[in-house]
Amino acid sequence: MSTISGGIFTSHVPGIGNAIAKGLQQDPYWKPFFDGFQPVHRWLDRVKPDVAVVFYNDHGLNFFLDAMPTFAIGAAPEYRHEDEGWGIAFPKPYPGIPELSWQIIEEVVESEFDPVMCQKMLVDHAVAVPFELAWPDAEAFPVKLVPIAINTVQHPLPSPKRCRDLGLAVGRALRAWEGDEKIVVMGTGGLSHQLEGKRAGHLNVDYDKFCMDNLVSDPDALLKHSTLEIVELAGSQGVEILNWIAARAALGDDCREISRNYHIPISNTAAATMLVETREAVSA
Amino acid sequence: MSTISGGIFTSHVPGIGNAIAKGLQQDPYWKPFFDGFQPVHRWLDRVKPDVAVVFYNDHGLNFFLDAMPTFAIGAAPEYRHEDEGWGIAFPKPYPGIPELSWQIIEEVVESEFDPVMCQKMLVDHAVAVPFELAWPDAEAFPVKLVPIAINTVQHPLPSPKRCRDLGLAVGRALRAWEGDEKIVVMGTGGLSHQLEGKRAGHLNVDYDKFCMDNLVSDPDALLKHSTLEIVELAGSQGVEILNWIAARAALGDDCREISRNYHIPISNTAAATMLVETREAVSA
Amino acid sequence: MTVLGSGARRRLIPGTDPFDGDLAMRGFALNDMCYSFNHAENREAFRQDEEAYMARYNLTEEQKDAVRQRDVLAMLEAGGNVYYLAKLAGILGLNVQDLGALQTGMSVDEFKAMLLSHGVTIREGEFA
Amino acid sequence: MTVLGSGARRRLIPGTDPFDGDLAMRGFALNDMCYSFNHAENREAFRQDEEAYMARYNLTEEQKDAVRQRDVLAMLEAGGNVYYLAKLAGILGLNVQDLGALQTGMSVDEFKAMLLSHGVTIREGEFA
Ligand SMILES: [Fe+3]
Ligand SMILES: [Fe+3]
Repeated sequence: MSTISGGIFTSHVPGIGNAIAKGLQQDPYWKPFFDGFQPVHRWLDRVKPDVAVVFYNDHGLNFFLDAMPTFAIGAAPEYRHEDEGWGIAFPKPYPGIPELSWQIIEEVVESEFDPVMCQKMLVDHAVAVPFELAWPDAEAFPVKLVPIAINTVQHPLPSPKRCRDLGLAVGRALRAWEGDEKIVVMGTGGLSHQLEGKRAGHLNVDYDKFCMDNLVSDPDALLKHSTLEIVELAGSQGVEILNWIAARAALGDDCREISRNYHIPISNTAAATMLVETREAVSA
Repeated sequence: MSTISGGIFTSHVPGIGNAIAKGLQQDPYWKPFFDGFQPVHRWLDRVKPDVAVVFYNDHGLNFFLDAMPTFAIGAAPEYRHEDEGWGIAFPKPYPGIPELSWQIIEEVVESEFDPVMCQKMLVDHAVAVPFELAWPDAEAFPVKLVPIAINTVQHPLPSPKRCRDLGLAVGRALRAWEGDEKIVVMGTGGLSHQLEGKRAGHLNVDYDKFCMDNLVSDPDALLKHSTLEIVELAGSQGVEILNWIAARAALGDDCREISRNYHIPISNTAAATMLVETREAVSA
Repeated sequence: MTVLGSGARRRLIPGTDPFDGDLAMRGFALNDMCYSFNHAENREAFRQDEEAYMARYNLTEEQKDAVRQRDVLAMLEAGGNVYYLAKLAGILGLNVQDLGALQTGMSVDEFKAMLLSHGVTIREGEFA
Repeated sequence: MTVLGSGARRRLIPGTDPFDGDLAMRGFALNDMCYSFNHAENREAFRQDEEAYMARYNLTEEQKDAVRQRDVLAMLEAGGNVYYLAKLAGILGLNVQDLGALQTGMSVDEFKAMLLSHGVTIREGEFA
């Protein structure tokens, strides 16, 4: 029987990847963010998950506007990061677990979702940066990846409820999985930030606190705003909270917050990292 | 106010395209199929629709298994057919109507569908052959196209109910469209056929009759079989009836059958063409 | 006969293997090669040197053998999807009746006769 | 301010134009060009001859002018999507603070100070 052990929620902005590439983790500007991963590192050392199911958004590495998916699920034997335009390509491959990917695809289609099924797929900084943050010293990543991309690029985006429901369906598939893997779910992106337009630099500490305060105890509170209301509150990239909403739903009801780190400014972003553990993990 | 004038349902197998390319329409083998379009030609001459919304399946021209959509909606200013491996490329372009495509996309996402949005897209024989059949003598096609591709290539396929519901949502979008276009809906593919495996050549006249007899008067009867039951009944390509189910739902309740043509064998296929008119069209 | 998907979703269909995740995983290289045949220059390159072309797409030995033998059932067994294999069939000069005969063990004439045995024409409605 | 979608879905958000179908239609060529910058050799080709590269991707005159002027707001107005424009910004040597300053009319130092004005660190739970 598989176990969903917990969830890691974290910002993923390219600036963090740049800081990693340059080794700036101890730099006073970056340290307050990187230090947020100390509890994550201890938890991963203790739990040693085998699989990471990652809800993220592609920013224009694997998908373009010729064919922009609402939801895309990777089912490849291996994934790679590549140069996204600023010359950084993280070299370590991300091993896949296509059998589990297909189980997820079967479950979500059965549940009336319409995913794109991807047997070959590049993953961008929204997967690569969280992996570098979570396993900074790994020779090779110790988890197998199921990447699940949510459209946050081109409106109409899926609603928060739709993302929650996708997460619930993925959670059902994970619980039905007959392997004995320990699974960590990740939701990447956010929190409030906006890169473009006259409101560039928009941040919203109150909304971010609202999200962090409710994520574990009352995640449906995050559904009370529509996608466009979230754009207004959190900024046009802050809408990446959709990835957090989906990941949180996959975790199931019974979990507790282990740690929270929130720091402004990191790049133009309110950067946050949260670690959540399920009761399953504790009793396993 | 736009009008949904009617629906054209037709087989689309490449063999028909080959017969068109070779000018075999009057050949005794092909004539019984091509003659089925006489009522369609008269109806198109009379109604002169401005837009064709086409539910079809891509057979490996625009989409591959690296990223196989469940539902994909074209939103391009123009579409093209290209060589699919047997050297035939129909030259006339298919003009798009991206504003209507986006209206459809907005409506279906609002209705909890998860389409792929395609601003650049090739359409394969499943659009090209029906267009050649419907407008054989046109210098340029007189309708603007919204192509909607349904996955019939890689299981899990969407359920018949899901395809029906997609068609209903598309129908809502068409009725809400503020332009004064007359719209024809097309569903292509089928009827029973199977190209591969030990059961290659499978045909099922009884199931095809069941579909044709219920398509107009009781389309929900077609939902009583699951997708895999349809594969068993109609063959692994006969499952293209999913395109007919979606197209029929977009038409709305109030319509009548104008003509029906069914002929075996055309290639390995039970070939069928049906023309359906809405009451809207009659009163318009 | 086939087993589709997992658990409650398994369903047996005589003589039919729905192309699902299991087959998709097995067949990716073969299907990837066949998808390339949309382009005439790739079809020509395959014709010039089948072995080199198959190697370029990393076909498995099972897949290569199936192609070498023109064994359509073996291509399917190796994960080939009929929509992509159809592009290869064109290169090999096989039409859908030839394919049907090859897969069912009939002669082409027998296969055509089998199709004709269902022969029927139904015409209803507003014909001139 | 923006009007998103049609009918009941319209919503105004100050200083923010959600990238929707209207903008996507307008901006395709510009975004297509920027997407190509994932590849270093394309970035180099753009650097060598911006005009030729923009012509190759059929940019509109409005889009070309916005690029020539390094006018980010005009690129957005011409349908540019920030995720693709970010790849162009890299070539132009602009980081996200530079971009923020350009778009808001602040100096870079003012923009950074604005970010810092929200400065806060919250840390809860199992830290050592
Ligand atoms: Fe992001
Ligand atoms: Fe077909």
